[in-house]
Amino acid sequence: MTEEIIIAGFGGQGVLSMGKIIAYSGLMQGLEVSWMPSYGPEIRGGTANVTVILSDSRISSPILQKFSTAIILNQQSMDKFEPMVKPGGVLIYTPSTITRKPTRTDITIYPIKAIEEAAKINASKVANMFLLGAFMKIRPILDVEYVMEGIKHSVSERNWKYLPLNEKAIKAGMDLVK
Amino acid sequence: MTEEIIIAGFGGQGVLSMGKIIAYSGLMQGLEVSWMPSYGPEIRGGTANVTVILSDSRISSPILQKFSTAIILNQQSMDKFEPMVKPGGVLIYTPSTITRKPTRTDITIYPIKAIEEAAKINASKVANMFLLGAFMKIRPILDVEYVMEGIKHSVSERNWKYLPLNEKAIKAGMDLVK
Amino acid sequence: MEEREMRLMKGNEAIAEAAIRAGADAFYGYPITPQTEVMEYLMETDATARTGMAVLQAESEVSAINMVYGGASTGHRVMTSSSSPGISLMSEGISFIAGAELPCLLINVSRGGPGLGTIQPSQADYFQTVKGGGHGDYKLLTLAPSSVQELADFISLGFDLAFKYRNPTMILADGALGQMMEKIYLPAPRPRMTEYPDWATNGTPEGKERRFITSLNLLPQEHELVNIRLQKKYREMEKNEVRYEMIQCEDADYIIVAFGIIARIAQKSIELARAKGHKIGLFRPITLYPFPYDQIRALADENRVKGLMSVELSAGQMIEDIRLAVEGRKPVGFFGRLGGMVPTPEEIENALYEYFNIK
Amino acid sequence: MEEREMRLMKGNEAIAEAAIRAGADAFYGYPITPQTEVMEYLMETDATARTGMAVLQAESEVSAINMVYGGASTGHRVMTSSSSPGISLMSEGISFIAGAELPCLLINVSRGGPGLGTIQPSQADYFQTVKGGGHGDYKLLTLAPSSVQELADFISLGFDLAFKYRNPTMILADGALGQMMEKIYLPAPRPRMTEYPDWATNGTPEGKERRFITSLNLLPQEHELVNIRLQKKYREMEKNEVRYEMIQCEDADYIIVAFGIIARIAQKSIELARAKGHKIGLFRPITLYPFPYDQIRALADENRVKGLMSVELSAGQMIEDIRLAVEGRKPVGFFGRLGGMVPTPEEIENALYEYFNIK
Amino acid sequence: MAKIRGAVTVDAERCKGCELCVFTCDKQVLGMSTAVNSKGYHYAYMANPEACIGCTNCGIICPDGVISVYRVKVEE
Amino acid sequence: MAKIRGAVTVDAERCKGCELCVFTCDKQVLGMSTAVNSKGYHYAYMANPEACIGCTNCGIICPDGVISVYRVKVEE
Amino acid sequence: MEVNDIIKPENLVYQKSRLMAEKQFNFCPGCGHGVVVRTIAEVIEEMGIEHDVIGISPVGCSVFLYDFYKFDVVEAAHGRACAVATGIKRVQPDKFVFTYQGDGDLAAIGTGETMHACNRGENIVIVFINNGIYGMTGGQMAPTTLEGMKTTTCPRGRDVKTMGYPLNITPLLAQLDGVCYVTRHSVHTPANVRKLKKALRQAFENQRDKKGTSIVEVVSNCNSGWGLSPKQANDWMVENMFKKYPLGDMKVDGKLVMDMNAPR
Amino acid sequence: MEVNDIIKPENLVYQKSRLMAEKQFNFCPGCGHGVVVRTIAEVIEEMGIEHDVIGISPVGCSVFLYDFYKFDVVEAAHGRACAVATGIKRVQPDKFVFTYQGDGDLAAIGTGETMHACNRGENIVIVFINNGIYGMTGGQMAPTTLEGMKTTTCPRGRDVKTMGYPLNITPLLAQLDGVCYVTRHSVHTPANVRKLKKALRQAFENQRDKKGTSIVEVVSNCNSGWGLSPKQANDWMVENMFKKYPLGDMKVDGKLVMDMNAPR
Ligand SMILES: Cc1ncc(C[n+]2csc(CCOP(=O)(O)OP(=O)(O)O)c2C)c(N)n1
Ligand SMILES: Cc1ncc(C[n+]2csc(CCOP(=O)(O)OP(=O)(O)O)c2C)c(N)n1
Ligand code: SF4
Ligand code: SF4
Ligand code: SF4
Ligand code: SF4
Repeated sequence: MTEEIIIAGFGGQGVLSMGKIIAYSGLMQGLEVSWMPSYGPEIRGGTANVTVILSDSRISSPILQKFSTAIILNQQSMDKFEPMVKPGGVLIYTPSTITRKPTRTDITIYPIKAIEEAAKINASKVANMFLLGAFMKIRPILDVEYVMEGIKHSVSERNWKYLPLNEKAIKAGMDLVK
Repeated sequence: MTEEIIIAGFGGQGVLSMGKIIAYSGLMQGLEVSWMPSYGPEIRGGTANVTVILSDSRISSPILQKFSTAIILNQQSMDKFEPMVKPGGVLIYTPSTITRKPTRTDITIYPIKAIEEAAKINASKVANMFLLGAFMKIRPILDVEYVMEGIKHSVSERNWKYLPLNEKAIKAGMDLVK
Repeated sequence: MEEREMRLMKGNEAIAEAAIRAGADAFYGYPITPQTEVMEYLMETDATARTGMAVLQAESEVSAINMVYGGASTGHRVMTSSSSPGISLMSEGISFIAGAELPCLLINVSRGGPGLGTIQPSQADYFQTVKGGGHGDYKLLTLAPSSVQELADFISLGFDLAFKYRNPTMILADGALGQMMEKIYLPAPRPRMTEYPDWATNGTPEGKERRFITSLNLLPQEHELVNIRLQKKYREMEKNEVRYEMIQCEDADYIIVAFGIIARIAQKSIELARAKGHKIGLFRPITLYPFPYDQIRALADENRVKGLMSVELSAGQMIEDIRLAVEGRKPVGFFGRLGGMVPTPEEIENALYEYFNIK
Repeated sequence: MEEREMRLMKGNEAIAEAAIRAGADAFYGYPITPQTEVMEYLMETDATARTGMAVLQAESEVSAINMVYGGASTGHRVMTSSSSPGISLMSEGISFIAGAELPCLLINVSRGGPGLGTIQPSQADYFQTVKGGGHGDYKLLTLAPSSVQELADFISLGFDLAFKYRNPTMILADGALGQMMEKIYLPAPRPRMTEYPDWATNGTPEGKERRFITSLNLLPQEHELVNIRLQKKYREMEKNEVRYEMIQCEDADYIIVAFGIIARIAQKSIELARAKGHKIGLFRPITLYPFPYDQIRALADENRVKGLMSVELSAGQMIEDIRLAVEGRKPVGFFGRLGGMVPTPEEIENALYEYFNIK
Repeated sequence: MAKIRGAVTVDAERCKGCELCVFTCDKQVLGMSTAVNSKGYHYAYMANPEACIGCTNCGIICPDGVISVYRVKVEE
Repeated sequence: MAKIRGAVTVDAERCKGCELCVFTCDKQVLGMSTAVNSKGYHYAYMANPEACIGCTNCGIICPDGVISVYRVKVEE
Repeated sequence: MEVNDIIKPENLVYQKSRLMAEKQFNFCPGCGHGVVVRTIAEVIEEMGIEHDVIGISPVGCSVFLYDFYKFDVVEAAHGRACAVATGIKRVQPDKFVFTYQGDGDLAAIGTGETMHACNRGENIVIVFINNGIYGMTGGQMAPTTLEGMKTTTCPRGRDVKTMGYPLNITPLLAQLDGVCYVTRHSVHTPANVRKLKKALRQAFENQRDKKGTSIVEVVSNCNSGWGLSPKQANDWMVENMFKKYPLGDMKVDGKLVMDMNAPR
Repeated sequence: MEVNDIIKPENLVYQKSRLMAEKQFNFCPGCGHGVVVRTIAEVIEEMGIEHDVIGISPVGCSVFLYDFYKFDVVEAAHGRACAVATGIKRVQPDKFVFTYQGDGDLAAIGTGETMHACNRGENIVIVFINNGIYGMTGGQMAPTTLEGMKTTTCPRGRDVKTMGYPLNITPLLAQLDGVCYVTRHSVHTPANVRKLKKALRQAFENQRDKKGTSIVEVVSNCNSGWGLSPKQANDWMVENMFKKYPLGDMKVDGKLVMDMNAPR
């Protein structure tokens, strides 16, 4: 099993940290993982993306041009990464921040209203956790218990008080997948 | 004809400038010349030496280990350069600054009392010109007229007033060679 | 019980954590992308409180390398890290450190040049690291990690080699290695030194002869002796310290030679090619100096091997060392991406097919 | 009538006088032995009064090279000179100049390294000049004079090549060339420029598009294009600018390869050897980059030639380029003196006999 | 009596939503949109256009230079 | 009455003949030799030894540290 | 009267300088850099010297200065803007040359270049953005970081005993003979921006009149690096930065006008 | 009483410090460097700290410092002595570390290193030899070269308009918070040497007491570079150098004691 994920959006949308949680969760679950960001633009306001690989064998290249799953949070990233999803792969996106819908027919596409749903429960900050939940449902690789461990490891201790909220968001995100 | 000269002594004894005059004189006379100092010790009080080559054909190496003529002004230089004179070559030295006389028998050795003679006529500063004169007598390559031209080129104009003194010293130096 | 602790870590963080655990005495550095997290991690985790290690942000790379020179002259384990332009600024200091035979650890998390260039990964500092850089005849023991784990492991190895030979060790990494996170097992911590080498200028104890550190020798005959001693040392390193990895070379018709992050990508290319029935192998130099000339020459001498290809994040630098090893025995191809671009496994695969006309 | 004036001049003075006559617009430098006389001569003879050329003593080599960067960005003929440690300090700036494609003239009157080393002549900065030095994939057009005359002649040539390719030219000399006096014919003076290239940031005239100079490209795909353009330019230089001299190679059984001052000494060795009936020739690379690979390979391909020997004032640097040219066709020997020592013609002669077992 | 009326335009696409113009306007003319531009920023707009006196303060303080200010004298 | 007498030694081989000690000595004790040492320098010596009071000034001012100073109290 | 009746070309009273290029700033929202960059353009436009200006961008958040202006700009290596300016000015003494530098650039890695260009009295304008932090690289300690202030390389606050003191460099530069004009400003209110503009004008006029080096310091925010909103950052700046770096003139027309005995 | 009766070990009242090595100085005859080098040794000997001292020689005429002392010495690259000292002191805070630097080394190429070591208050002693020239390389202009003074790179005298002004750096360094002690001396008379010795002692005691950076400047001669005899050089120095670089304390125990409004 090798899952090759790209997560892409604006800086500030929680793209890198979602990737980090997925990677940590994989680690907890005994998988090999790599997390490779589009790093330090030394400029502001650009897009951010991260490649996360989960595998049960040694990972060779951490840098990829084809992905099994894409999680897309803005239009620029949609334009760039839609073509890079492998045939048969998965594309998850937030429809409210996308103006041009994806058109590929050889992949499975999931619009997930993470942003709206998060806003509804007054938890816009964890919109990315809704997406994470959706991803977990669609690609059932990671167990919730390991993911909660993963979050614990990837946020500082003083933010552990938000763990229940995160869990709630993840579960809600799972429910968004029909 | 190729004349390979080493001139060596303390800094301040006029070693480099004597070399420069010889080189300039050669130039005036239409010869190929090179002048290669033991340069810029970035430390003080060491010895100074210069290799001057005069030739009627293109000069290959400006750096030599064997010389046809050595002009030696102190003991350290005597120790170093006496063995480097080619068999049949010439060694000129100032006896008053030498404690151990040269011993080679396969070369011609000329002790020249340039320092004392210069002091006598109150011209210690041009003791090196006495040596130059002696050299010109011993190795008749350079004509006095070209040498005077050479001096003119190698000192700044405001020192031209000393030209007659230099000429006198050179002639006196020639006379020191018996 | 911190031994062999498992972590998910950025390469830059792994450098810092491994340095603390390697018993480093000091880190002197200046911020530059993509390696700034090294110092940030040392500060954030309060390395000084943990081990007493000194961590100081210098006013420039020129200053940082000369602080390293100072710290190293006292026989302590000192280090710096920077990225390409910063390393260039250190050239004079590095030459001084090598000339004075001081052990220290230098890290270049390199980026695309020349000039300000990009902050993306590059291997175009290969020449600078193993040939030129500063002035004069000197060599840096150069380790090229290809994973975060190796990056961490090479810290104490780097220090140990440096002290073994009284020579600076350089770890040549790149922006991707510095920025990516991977699972690593952290090395067990070891204490800082309490005894310092005999040559160290750390104050002369009563009854001992005082020491001095210099790279100056105005008399060329003396300075030649120093250089001859250096060259002898380099021959020793060349004899003892060559490190490399061979992956599926035993039956390979073609060999890709690649180091660092790009070796990882090339490994994927090999998987792809082998899946198509092409027998490709990977030779990964781990030490760039000393370079595994003999091992590559031996491969080139095998009848089976039809050719080699250097794959680099540069316009072709390591290929010169490969060609010096191969000396015309077999064709040596090249594929490289420039200025911060990183090729995909497929690109490498195709370049290989094309160069050797494989169908 | 200053044309083709004959003079007895030190190499350093010849650099300065030739620079004035080449219409240089500025010299920015910092004192260092053995090249300090360059600036001293410019000041003493009042270059500024003669041609309006700016001469400025900078506070350091780092500053000097960045002044050169500034001056060069305006399309003027600017230059600096230094010696080994000073050149190391300039590495970052040189990489920036190459990356921004600015023409300028750099001179290294090199001395023995590494570190503070000695002030005596050395060629151990060969690698630094033609391979490494600063970070990133760049090349310096490198001229290696072997006489004071060439030193002088290469000044205007160096400027012209720099402007032709928008690339820095380096003259790699050494302490001996800088310090020795020889007869030279001074080049005829030419005026300073009055028109500047189109790309120059010297103020945008009305109606023209403004210009900018940078070596930065945060997007690696853009920076790769810049690098590809640079590489194309380097291929052009390699095609057009190779310069070398062959002395008595036509009938030679063995070829000495040597550049700079040491080629002069080797020439004497050849005279000595030929006097004994040994047919030795001398191949002298004049451009070190681009290196005369093809010409050396062609020599190695001749049946008559039994071997080559690199003679250098280093532990063996140019020999790698010779070996890259020869690629195992013929044995390539080496003889070098280190750390400021200069061999005699006899030493070279004997080294050759020994290596090739000539009796 | 002459009265000064002002108005501003905000280049919404280039506005970064820093709100400095909002805080700077003494007349409380400006507000932030609920919508976002294509960069994801809420942008400034004239929430209370009547109040604007065209003093240019918002234009001067806008780091990104996206505000232009217009002013007329109106006879009442 | 007690009188102070001094004397100095000059390491002639290491003296560089700068003459600073000569100018510094208020008692005009020191002079420069006509002979030179092996480096070619005229060296300082006690030209007027009676006058020395062992004040150490010459030793302190000598850049090369070649002067040692001795002092005794002599009862007259 | 409708808004649309007001928004007409003839009523335009303020817009960004026509010397600003189309490219959008890469600065964070609310960053003072933008205001300064624009204000410089206004001064150059008003003086009508855009055909004779060469700007020098540093390495720092303003590294892309060359993308923002419609006049010639040269990008310098980190810290070397003053050397680059010198190199340019010496061969083009009649052009207007200015550098634009952050505190890391001017007062850390570039200390030597800055001091000596000023000491030589290079006839240039130095615009110095003091935001107490390294912005571009993500918020490390700068020479000007205040005591106790937190950055990524002093996460528990600057400890002056081990990390050095906040370096108040302009009063030192003001004491160099080559320096003609030193003044300190800010851009957190329109009034301050107007003052800055006057100062910049003065600086460029000094250059025109060949009076030596003019230094215009701007105490600015780095809301990203400080971890504050733009408004909060400005407030924090007023409260904290201005104490250590008080606004005002330090040297005018070659004469020191600051209190030499004031604590710095 | 004969001279030989006086010259007895028991009557010895002055000789060079036993911490001086056998090697002879490479300084020119009459150069002030020698006096300063010897005086430092005396202070270290008297304080009994020679087992805990690490000296740093610069690149300049005093480059061979390591040959002259019988305690540990590290040779730094040109201008980097303060960085080297920092690197040493930070791993060996209980040792005594001092640099010895010329004006080119400290105030030209090393400006950044000097300023920032002082600003960090590195607990070291800086001995600064100001002879207004580059001695080692044969007499080029230094930052401290006086207006109109001739050197090989300003053969018609320093023209301050194009070459910069004489840089009086210690008063600037004195204003940095990390600096504890700044004082200026000379070695042209025994009385001045004695004062210098006291100052050096104070500086090393400051280091012992962890008070921060102490700077001891010595205005000295370079008779070779100035083209004068040693005696003439000292006279010229008194007449000319002391005007620009007056002797005395500038900062004592962290407090400025100089006239801040004096022209420099
Ligand atoms: C030689 C070198 N060292 C370090 C860097 C990395 N770097 C880029 S910008 C910068 C500092 C920026 O801070 P500042 O000058 O204060 O400007 P700001 O970004 O705050 O405007 C640094 C250290 C570099 N590019 N080059
Ligand atoms: C990087 C570098 N640049 C230049 C030099 C050449 N250099 C040696 S000493 C020196 C200046 C010496 O002057 P100063 O520091 O005033 O000391 P002094 O010799 O007068 O005592 C210079 C420029 C060098 N060795 N290294
Ligand atoms: S012009 Fe003045 S009143 Fe109108 S919106 Fe702007 S700041 Fe407010
Ligand atoms: S100041 Fe400018 S960028 Fe900021 S909110 Fe207002 S219009 Fe937008
Ligand atoms: S000790 Fe005093 S009196 Fe005696 S020679 Fe020296 S300076 Fe003169
Ligand atoms: S990082 Fe700071 S200085 Fe840089 S643009 Fe953002 S707010 Fe401005």
